Amino acid sequence: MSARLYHEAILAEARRGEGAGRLEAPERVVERDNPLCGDRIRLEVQLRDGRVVALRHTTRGCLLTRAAASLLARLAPGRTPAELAELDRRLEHWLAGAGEVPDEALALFAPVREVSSRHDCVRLPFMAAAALAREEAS
Amino acid sequence: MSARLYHEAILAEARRGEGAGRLEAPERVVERDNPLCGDRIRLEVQLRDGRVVALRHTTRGCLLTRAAASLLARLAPGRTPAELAELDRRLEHWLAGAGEVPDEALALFAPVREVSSRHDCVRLPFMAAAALAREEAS
Amino acid sequence: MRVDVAVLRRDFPIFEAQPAPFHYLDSAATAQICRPALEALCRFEGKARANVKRGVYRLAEAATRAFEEARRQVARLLGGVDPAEVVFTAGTTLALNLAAHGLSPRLGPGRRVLVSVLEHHSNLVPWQLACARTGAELVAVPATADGRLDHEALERLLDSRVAVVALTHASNVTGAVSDVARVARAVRAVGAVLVVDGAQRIPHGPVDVRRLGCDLYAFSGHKAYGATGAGVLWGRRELLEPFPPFLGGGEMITRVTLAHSSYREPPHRFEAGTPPIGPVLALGAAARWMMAQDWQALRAHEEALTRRLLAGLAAMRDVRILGPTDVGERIGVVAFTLESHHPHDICQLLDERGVCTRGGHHCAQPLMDHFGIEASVRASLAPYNDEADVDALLEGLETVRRILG
Amino acid sequence: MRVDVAVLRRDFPIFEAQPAPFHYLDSAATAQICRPALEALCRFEGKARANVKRGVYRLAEAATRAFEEARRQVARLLGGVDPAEVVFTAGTTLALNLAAHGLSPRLGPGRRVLVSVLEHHSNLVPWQLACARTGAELVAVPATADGRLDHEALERLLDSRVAVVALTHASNVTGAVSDVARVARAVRAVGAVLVVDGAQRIPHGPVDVRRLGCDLYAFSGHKAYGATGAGVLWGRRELLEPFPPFLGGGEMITRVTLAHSSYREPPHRFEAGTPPIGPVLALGAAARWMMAQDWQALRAHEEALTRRLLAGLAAMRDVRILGPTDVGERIGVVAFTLESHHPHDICQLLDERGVCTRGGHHCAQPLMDHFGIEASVRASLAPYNDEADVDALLEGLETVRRILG
Ligand SMILES: Cc1ncc(COP(=O)(O)O)c(C=O)c1O
Ligand SMILES: Cc1ncc(COP(=O)(O)O)c(C=O)c1O
Repeated sequence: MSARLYHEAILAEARRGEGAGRLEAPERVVERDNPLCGDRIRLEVQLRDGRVVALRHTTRGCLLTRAAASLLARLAPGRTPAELAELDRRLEHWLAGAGEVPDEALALFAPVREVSSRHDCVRLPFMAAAALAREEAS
Repeated sequence: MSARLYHEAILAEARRGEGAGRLEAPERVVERDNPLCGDRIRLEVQLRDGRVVALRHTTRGCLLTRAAASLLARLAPGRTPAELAELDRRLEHWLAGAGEVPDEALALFAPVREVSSRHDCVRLPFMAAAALAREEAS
Repeated sequence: MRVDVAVLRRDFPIFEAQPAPFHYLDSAATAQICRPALEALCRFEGKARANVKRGVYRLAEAATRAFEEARRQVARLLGGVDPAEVVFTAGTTLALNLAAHGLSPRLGPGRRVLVSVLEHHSNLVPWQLACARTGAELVAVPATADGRLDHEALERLLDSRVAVVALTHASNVTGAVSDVARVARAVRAVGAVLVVDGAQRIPHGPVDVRRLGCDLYAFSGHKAYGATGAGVLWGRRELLEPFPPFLGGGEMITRVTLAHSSYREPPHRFEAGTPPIGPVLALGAAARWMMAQDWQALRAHEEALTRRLLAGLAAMRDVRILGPTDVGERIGVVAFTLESHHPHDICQLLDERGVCTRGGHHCAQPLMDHFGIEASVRASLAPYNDEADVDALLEGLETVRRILG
Repeated sequence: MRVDVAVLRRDFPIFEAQPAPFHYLDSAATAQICRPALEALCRFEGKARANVKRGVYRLAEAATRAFEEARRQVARLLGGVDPAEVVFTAGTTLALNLAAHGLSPRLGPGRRVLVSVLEHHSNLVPWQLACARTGAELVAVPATADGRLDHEALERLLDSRVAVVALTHASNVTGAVSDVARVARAVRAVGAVLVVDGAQRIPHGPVDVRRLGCDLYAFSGHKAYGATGAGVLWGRRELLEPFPPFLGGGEMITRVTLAHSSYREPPHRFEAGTPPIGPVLALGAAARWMMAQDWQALRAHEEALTRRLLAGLAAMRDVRILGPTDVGERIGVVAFTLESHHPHDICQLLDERGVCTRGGHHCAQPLMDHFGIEASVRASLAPYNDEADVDALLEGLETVRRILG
């Protein structure tokens, strides 16, 4: 079951590490912990007209978190923080077994749906991105 | 088992209520609660040369407590507070199944030994008397 | 639908285990556990134990899932609230202490906490301690002569000084059920928080806490057909959110350094350390069992038994009943005194005939003071009781008189 | 005496229930329950339940007797202390919060609490909260590079400002066992109180707390072959006596009026409300089981397995072991990292082969900071483990490398 978790696409995505690193002068910074394991992500974001134009992340986490961070970096540009929050919400539901995959790029996480203890590993980067929207709202 | 508890001698002793009432000008007063049922005893005592010469009690309690209070009133005169504390200690042990009955007058409580939930009912008056010694010491 | 007690008792393993006669009339102290709760408990502890909330191996993941499923079952029992509003505790007592601690920032000199004289010590002492700590004033709401909450007096006491009102939903002595919805409206009008002790009410059927309009609701698993060791504090999310941490420890933090800790959101902030996992799973199973019952039928059954018990007692000379006589206003928790005999002596002799009742102050001394007594005998009913139980008690009281004179 | 693990496992029902392969190496999170504890729990909850401390009917009296017998068993496990010094709690976390609350009157500005960087959050956060409340200062005792308590540093920090020293007996990460007797002498010399978190040490054999010389000692039933939901705070009588009440509720009072309550003597003052009776009975039975074991043999068995595990890990490239390598200084709790792989990924793949380990910060973030890491993998041993368990872990790690590259 968990061997399937570590299929080639996930390993490759984690290794790719798209968007790893920092921005020169980030406009917005969010940090987020996974309280269960101490994993942490830091997002640095540049917005224009309310849309993400650049996103970098520093991620200390497991393969699932790193693959998810890499995918976030690919999915974020062009979206608003509110759209990213919606993406996280739909990701949560999909992992829990309800609804469609929120984006085809995330379909590689399908085997994680059966492993509830790891849902938060996948979600950590998206939860951090969702926090951008909450900060905006408040 | 418990029917044996309420044998004639206990009922008679409880009804007798030896020493019930108050002293004119008590030298020492102790109050003691049974925290489990709210029962309460108030002892009023007169001492001479360190020995009890008069003891009265106001007892709100079950038959066992009332019988015990009545017996205390009969046993206390002539004893020192320390001796009463020792009497309580030996009563506790005897009820718990160890040692001899501390005084023949208390033998009527023999059936209570098997009913651990009621030991404190019998002991309440004697614990109050033992408190006289503790107050003295402090 | 009539309740077939013989069938219902099959759900309660104790009735197979205890030799007859066994008339268990002490469910208000602890109810008997239902079979699904016992099975959940013993299965988890004996066959599938792992710690929750962090493990990734399948056994640990299954434990975590079961734990969160128990939270959902309790959320359903409380009217379908958000499971994240359900905090698991060690019991009602801990839940109410958590409530008093969490609400302490609202207390202080000039502020008042109202409690009624009907309260169990567990819904009184925590507020005394909180008031002593903060300088707030504890004010007593009186009871009526027949042991109900005096709603008018409560309403007269409500003003802007009142920060918290802490009330029992049903009294563990008089059985009186308070009109919480009415109280909640009045409490909300003055901007105070309403804490409800549901320990005695929940065993008599599901409660819709949102509909009631209270803010916090506490109860124990062991009185609601679950196991000893677990209970619940439900709280409105907006209210729980700013509660300061109560117990410190593992699982309730986001990050700890030696100098500083930051805390997780509810409910985890209030579930420090390893929770009572087995008892929580039992509570979840008990909540599910409760949701599967026909409470209209069970309620009618309980009312009929209560009526029979009250009538039997009323027919005896020198019996004093300590609660309302209208069964519509009460649960089947019936306390009484016999003028000439002490509750302990009565209970002891009732046990002789297999009748289990409780004698004492029932952890409600202010209510005993209200009635001018020290103690009483209490018989408390649950769905598994029947007419034979009630009759055994009534006949037992006649024997008590015969033996003790 | 060699330990026959196959025979010993018969005392642990989980090994019949779980399909092979089942290599349970997470006993530091929760140990498996021993059969007598499971039987005590299930028998009480299912066949003989009544509330304790007040009932006079036989079922209730038997429950009270069993409860107090459990207290005596725990008193024996702790070296034959006075049972009245044994306070039952919901677990180590609650016990340590009770300790921090009870000792708060000794804290204040200018006073210090020493804790080590080895502490589990449950022996750290309560002291942070107590210091924040009272104005005392929390001071960290460092650890050595190999994750032991730095005894010299501790002794240098001890002076008349120190009111409380709170230390773990054995680390839940590095397995290091501190020399509590040595610490106790130094702590006593400055008139401070020594609180010991025994959660990890007790499962490895009885502890004579009086001989150790500590003042308070806490542990959990579920880590010591009992059930979830119960734990213990032992305290010297003279120390517990003046502790203010912590949780308010039933059973801990002598008399309650609305204005005022007076409190019972220990241990009852600290056991508010219905205790976790079933879990306490399980704890008593587990303590009795422990007292019946040959701990010299079990200790030798554990040392042999620990040595095998440490040697196997040390032989691997890029493994970092987080504790002392001398098995005489540690229990069989072994945490480590693999340079190139994350603990969660490792644990997940180990589960594939039925190897249950834990990955994460183990509720010891300051210690993770000390090691400069976020998380680690932990394998923890109990008497029911054998060489096959250790080897499955070591082989599993090779597979992890193969799969994750
Ligand atoms: C050293 C140590 N202290 C305290 C605790 C907390 O114990 P519990 O979670 O049973 O309250 C643990 C267990 O996680 C521990 O390992
Ligand atoms: C009304 C009421 N509140 C609170 C409690 C305390 O519950 P527990 O002892 O389970 O904490 C009880 C039970 O004794 C009760 O009857």
